[in-house]
Amino acid sequence: MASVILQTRGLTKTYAGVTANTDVDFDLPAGQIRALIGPNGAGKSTFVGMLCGRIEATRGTVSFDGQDISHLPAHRRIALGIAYTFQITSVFAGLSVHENVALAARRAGGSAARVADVLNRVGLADRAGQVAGDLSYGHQRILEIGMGLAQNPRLFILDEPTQGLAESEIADFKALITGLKDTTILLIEHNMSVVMETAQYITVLNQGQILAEGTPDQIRADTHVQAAYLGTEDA
Amino acid sequence: MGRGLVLHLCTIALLAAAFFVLPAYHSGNLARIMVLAIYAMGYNLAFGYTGLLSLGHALFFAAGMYGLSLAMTHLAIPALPALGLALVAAGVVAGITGALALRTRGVAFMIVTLMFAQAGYLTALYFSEWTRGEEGFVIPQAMRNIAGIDLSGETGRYFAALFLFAVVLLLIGALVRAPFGRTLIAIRENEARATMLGYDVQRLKWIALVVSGMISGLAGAAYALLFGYAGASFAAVPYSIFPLLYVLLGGAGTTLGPLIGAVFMFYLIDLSSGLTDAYMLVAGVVLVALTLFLPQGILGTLRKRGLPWLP
Amino acid sequence: MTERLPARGLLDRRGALKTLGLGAGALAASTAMPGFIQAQSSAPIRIGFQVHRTGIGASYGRWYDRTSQAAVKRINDAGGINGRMVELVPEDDGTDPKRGAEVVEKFATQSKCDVAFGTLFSHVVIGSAPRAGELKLPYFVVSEGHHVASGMLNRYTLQPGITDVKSQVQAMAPFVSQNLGKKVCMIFPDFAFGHDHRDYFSKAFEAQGGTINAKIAIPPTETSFTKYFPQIPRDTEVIYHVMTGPAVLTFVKELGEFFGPSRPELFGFIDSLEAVDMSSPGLEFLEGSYMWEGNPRYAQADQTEYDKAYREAVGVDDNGASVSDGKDVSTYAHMFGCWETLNIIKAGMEASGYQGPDDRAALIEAVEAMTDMPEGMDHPQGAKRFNGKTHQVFGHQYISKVEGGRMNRVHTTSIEDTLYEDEVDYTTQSF
Amino acid sequence: MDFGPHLMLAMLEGAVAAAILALTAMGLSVVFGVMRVVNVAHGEFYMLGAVIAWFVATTLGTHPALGFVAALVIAPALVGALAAAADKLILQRIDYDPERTIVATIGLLYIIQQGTLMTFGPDARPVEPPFNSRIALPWYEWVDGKLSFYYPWGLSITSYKLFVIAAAAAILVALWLFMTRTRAGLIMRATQQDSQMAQAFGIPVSRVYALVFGLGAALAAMGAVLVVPIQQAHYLMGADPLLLSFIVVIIGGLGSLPGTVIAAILIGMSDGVISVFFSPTLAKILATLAVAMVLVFRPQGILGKKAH
Repeated sequence: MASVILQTRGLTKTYAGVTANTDVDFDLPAGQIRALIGPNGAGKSTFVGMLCGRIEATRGTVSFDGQDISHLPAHRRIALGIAYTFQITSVFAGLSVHENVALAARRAGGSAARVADVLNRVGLADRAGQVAGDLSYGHQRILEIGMGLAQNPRLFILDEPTQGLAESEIADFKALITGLKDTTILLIEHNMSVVMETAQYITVLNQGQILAEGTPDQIRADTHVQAAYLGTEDA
Repeated sequence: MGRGLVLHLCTIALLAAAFFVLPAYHSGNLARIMVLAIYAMGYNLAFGYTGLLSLGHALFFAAGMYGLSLAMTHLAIPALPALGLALVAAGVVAGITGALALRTRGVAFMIVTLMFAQAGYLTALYFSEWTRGEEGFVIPQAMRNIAGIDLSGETGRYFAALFLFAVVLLLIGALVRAPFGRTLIAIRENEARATMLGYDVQRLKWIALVVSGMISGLAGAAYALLFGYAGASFAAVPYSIFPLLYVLLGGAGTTLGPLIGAVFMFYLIDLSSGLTDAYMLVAGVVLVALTLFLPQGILGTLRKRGLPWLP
Repeated sequence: MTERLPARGLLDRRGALKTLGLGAGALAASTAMPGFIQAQSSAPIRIGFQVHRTGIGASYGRWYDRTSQAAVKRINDAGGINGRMVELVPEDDGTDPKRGAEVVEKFATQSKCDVAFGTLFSHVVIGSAPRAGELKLPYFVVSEGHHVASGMLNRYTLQPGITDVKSQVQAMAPFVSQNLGKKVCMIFPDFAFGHDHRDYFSKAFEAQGGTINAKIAIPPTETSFTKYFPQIPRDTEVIYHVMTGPAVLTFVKELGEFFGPSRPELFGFIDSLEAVDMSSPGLEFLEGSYMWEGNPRYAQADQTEYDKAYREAVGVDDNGASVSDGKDVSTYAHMFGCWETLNIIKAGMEASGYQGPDDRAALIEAVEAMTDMPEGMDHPQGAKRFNGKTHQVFGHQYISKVEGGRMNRVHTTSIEDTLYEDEVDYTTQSF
Repeated sequence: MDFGPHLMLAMLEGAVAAAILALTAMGLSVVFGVMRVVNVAHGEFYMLGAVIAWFVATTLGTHPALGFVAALVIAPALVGALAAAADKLILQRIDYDPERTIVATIGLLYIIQQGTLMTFGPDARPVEPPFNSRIALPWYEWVDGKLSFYYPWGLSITSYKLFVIAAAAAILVALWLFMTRTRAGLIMRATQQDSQMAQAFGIPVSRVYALVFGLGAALAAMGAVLVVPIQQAHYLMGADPLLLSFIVVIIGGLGSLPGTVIAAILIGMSDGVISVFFSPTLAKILATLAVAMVLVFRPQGILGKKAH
């Protein structure tokens, strides 16, 4: 197995006495497509929030590529090669599609060519001049994924990227994700078909703790997971 | 050369020509308006481009005004180095208050900036031994010249104001087209997203505020230098509201909006003061009407309706 | 002397207008003034009147306006100046120094006034004076600030109608020390105006052998005062107060409530209570206290015929209120300055044979040459002595005692009491 | 004056200031709590309350007590109605966008202030208190090991000032009962919790907002009616209460009603007490900076809970 790009030890978050994550030990090998699943309120978003620095951990460590990044602010972590898409679409609504992608690419040292390339790959090249806020919801989600790609990240964290996408767009998304060669992907996802078809490995969170980890087949077969999650979810 | 730059150069040329064309009264007004527009351009960088709604920019204006005038009258420092001191003073004040105020956001930011400015105003009153407080003081006419140009004469004053205005306009024009400016706009549009693209939003906002404060301070210093007076009334609350008014009227986040807003507001008050005692009533009505009917301001609306290239 | 201010620029611009013929012509045409350089002998003399219509000085502004209108009417009824009618061109300065300077520019270049005049608040005067000097527009102020005589301003700014605060304050010291007490506690607003009182009075009072036992500075934004009064030392014989602004009634009322039945002597400046009815609730506490008055608000038993006629002309009754509304109290202690200043402008213009803006320097020289001004219809407040070098006038000051809700004059200072050493000689400055 | 009586006097004065401030700041806090908007014109509603009180008292011209009681009813009602109208005509149309609301209320500030100047004039005008007698207060000292009382020079308060404290407390209790015990109050609080949910449950949110905005202004006006017999009605009197109310609302935790009361007492009292120890203008500068620092380092207020 390849080297571990992301590692957490004892990662815990408590909100005013309520625990969202408890002592999460998590390892993500480089190059893997990992899905993070779990029922609503399992602490998935909090967990990735702590990974990329949007949420301050109560305790525990996060390491990226062997470096302890627990105390780095979000922008420094991003600069190390992490990209993140929000659960609720978050683009620069008043700026053009092209400007959105360019802003993402520029910080990562990307060129104009990269911007054009990304726009082509996500199929937004013909809308490059449009104001992002005028795009349909699906296109905005795709734009956000495109911004992540433009950052050329080593670790790409996507928080429910297919929410609100049409079937055809979901298919495109799957192809896009599986086609990324050098990028490690951490995917929070509710859509089980996306999870099962893209993820090489799955981590199940329940009540803020890791309930199970394994390949899609292993997870499918896991009775704890079925009891805690799959049974109650009509994925 | 981009259309934006051409527009800016034309504006500057037009203003230069205006001196020879307009009657003395209006060219005198225009000199003052250009100084106010510099102030509003500084404010616009923070508010219009970076989304920082400050209610305390009078602090920076006054820092520049006092930086220059105290140095000139009490230390007998000539105008040009005093101008440099004014920029430093405004930059330092903006740097310190900005570092603190930027820990807050939204409403809290407005109120923190307001309170810093209030503290600054009281400080100017308190040290009346040097500032003569609310009464203010005159900068000796003999000292008001740079490189032999008499800044108290109509021509010298006008072109000095125009020169500073042009420098700031071209600077801002370049700034907002540069990656730095584009990023500021991104922060205004969506701060969380900008952070998650790896931008050090706090630092960028701080830099924007310092530059904004220095430009505002330049305007304050220019007022003192060109019009010969410094006083605490320029540090009071209304002078924090004025640039907001100019910028909103002209169009927040447009390079020429501050000038348009300042011209419009100046003549609105000048003309309405002939009609009614309560000309600030007019300012109030304009503010309300703007928020209701023209939230983007004059140039902002033009940009939306057919001139998308407006800088 | 030969340099006529707007002329050169105007010619430039006119030439440019012809040759360039740019689009701004419409604006230019609407405001270009015909016949400015060649003064027309029949045209009225225009006096730009900078007035506090809005802002903190608005109470004063209203009465400065009424007094000035009355003075101009009297001048015109008597045939005007040099055979020409006088026209006041009022413009609101918002009690703001920036607007004040703009207004002065407007007088000089837009409304083509011969001279500018008016205004009380020092910051407006100081903010406007540099522009008046640069535009070479004679600027007659009625501000009582020491800024003119201190040398801060310029040759074009004069204060010939009202005594300045330095004189007022130092002239009070002998009376206070001889009649009220030797230990004075001063209460003043904590900004330049209050600091002037603090510095000038304590110096003059100590020269009289008295002591200032406490100096209580009140912050400018304060609205309640009781909490400061405990700082008044027990052995205080006289309280000297100069609070200004709308909170002054509160100040007096709370001072009364603080002391209750037994209080030290009180000496105050009427500045605080200008335009305020002495029968306002709370002011009963001032009964028996002493006030500086620039001009006695209540008609005195020995009222001069001049004061009587002046009151009638302005429309002020014997209680210092408007004849049409007894509750509308005047700023009687200051506004005479407008009346007298306009008369000095008239005298100066007549002495210099003023014809038009070309004669502005001559007008100033004529005023600078003035010295003693006798009491009379032109100077109903009393005789005055003008110092041409410092551009400042010196006159009698009055001290009144509050008795039965009105103020009765108990002391008149001599002009000598108000004099101090020259701090500037404006006549050495070129025009 | 000795230190003890001096402090006592400063605290009494502070209590009066705190009482008025609590009412005025409560108005701002209610509006912020329910509607989440910052009303910069709040100080002008206060000023209008004072001006209307003067107008009512002089128009009636009868016994001061009657005029005062009438003012206490009429001024808040008129000011509240005006504010509700402003909400309908302006704020609702801009959808309470936070920044535009600030700008619009700055505009409103100038309109009200200048409108008052044009009608009421520039003079400060007093209103006679319904009753006002000086009450000298005793202080103690140890004489030969025994406690004895005496009346120090200057240590006093007036009956009207005591009444102001009591009246403000009574109004605040009434407000609390209104907010917790009446249907209208319940609706307001429901709207505060979640306006969309409230809308879904058939609560006419826009009317609630107009009501709340009116209520906030009326509270300021009530504070002003109570204060005019101590201070005077003047068209520029709104600036100071606005700034102080802001400070109180911030320190109390934006929108927290109990926090607002506690902060008003804290600020009102400390304003009095600080003046005992420091040069007053310097004290004002330091106090202003201190409040700014509170906001910088504890944006949730001293009493507010730390957000997530």
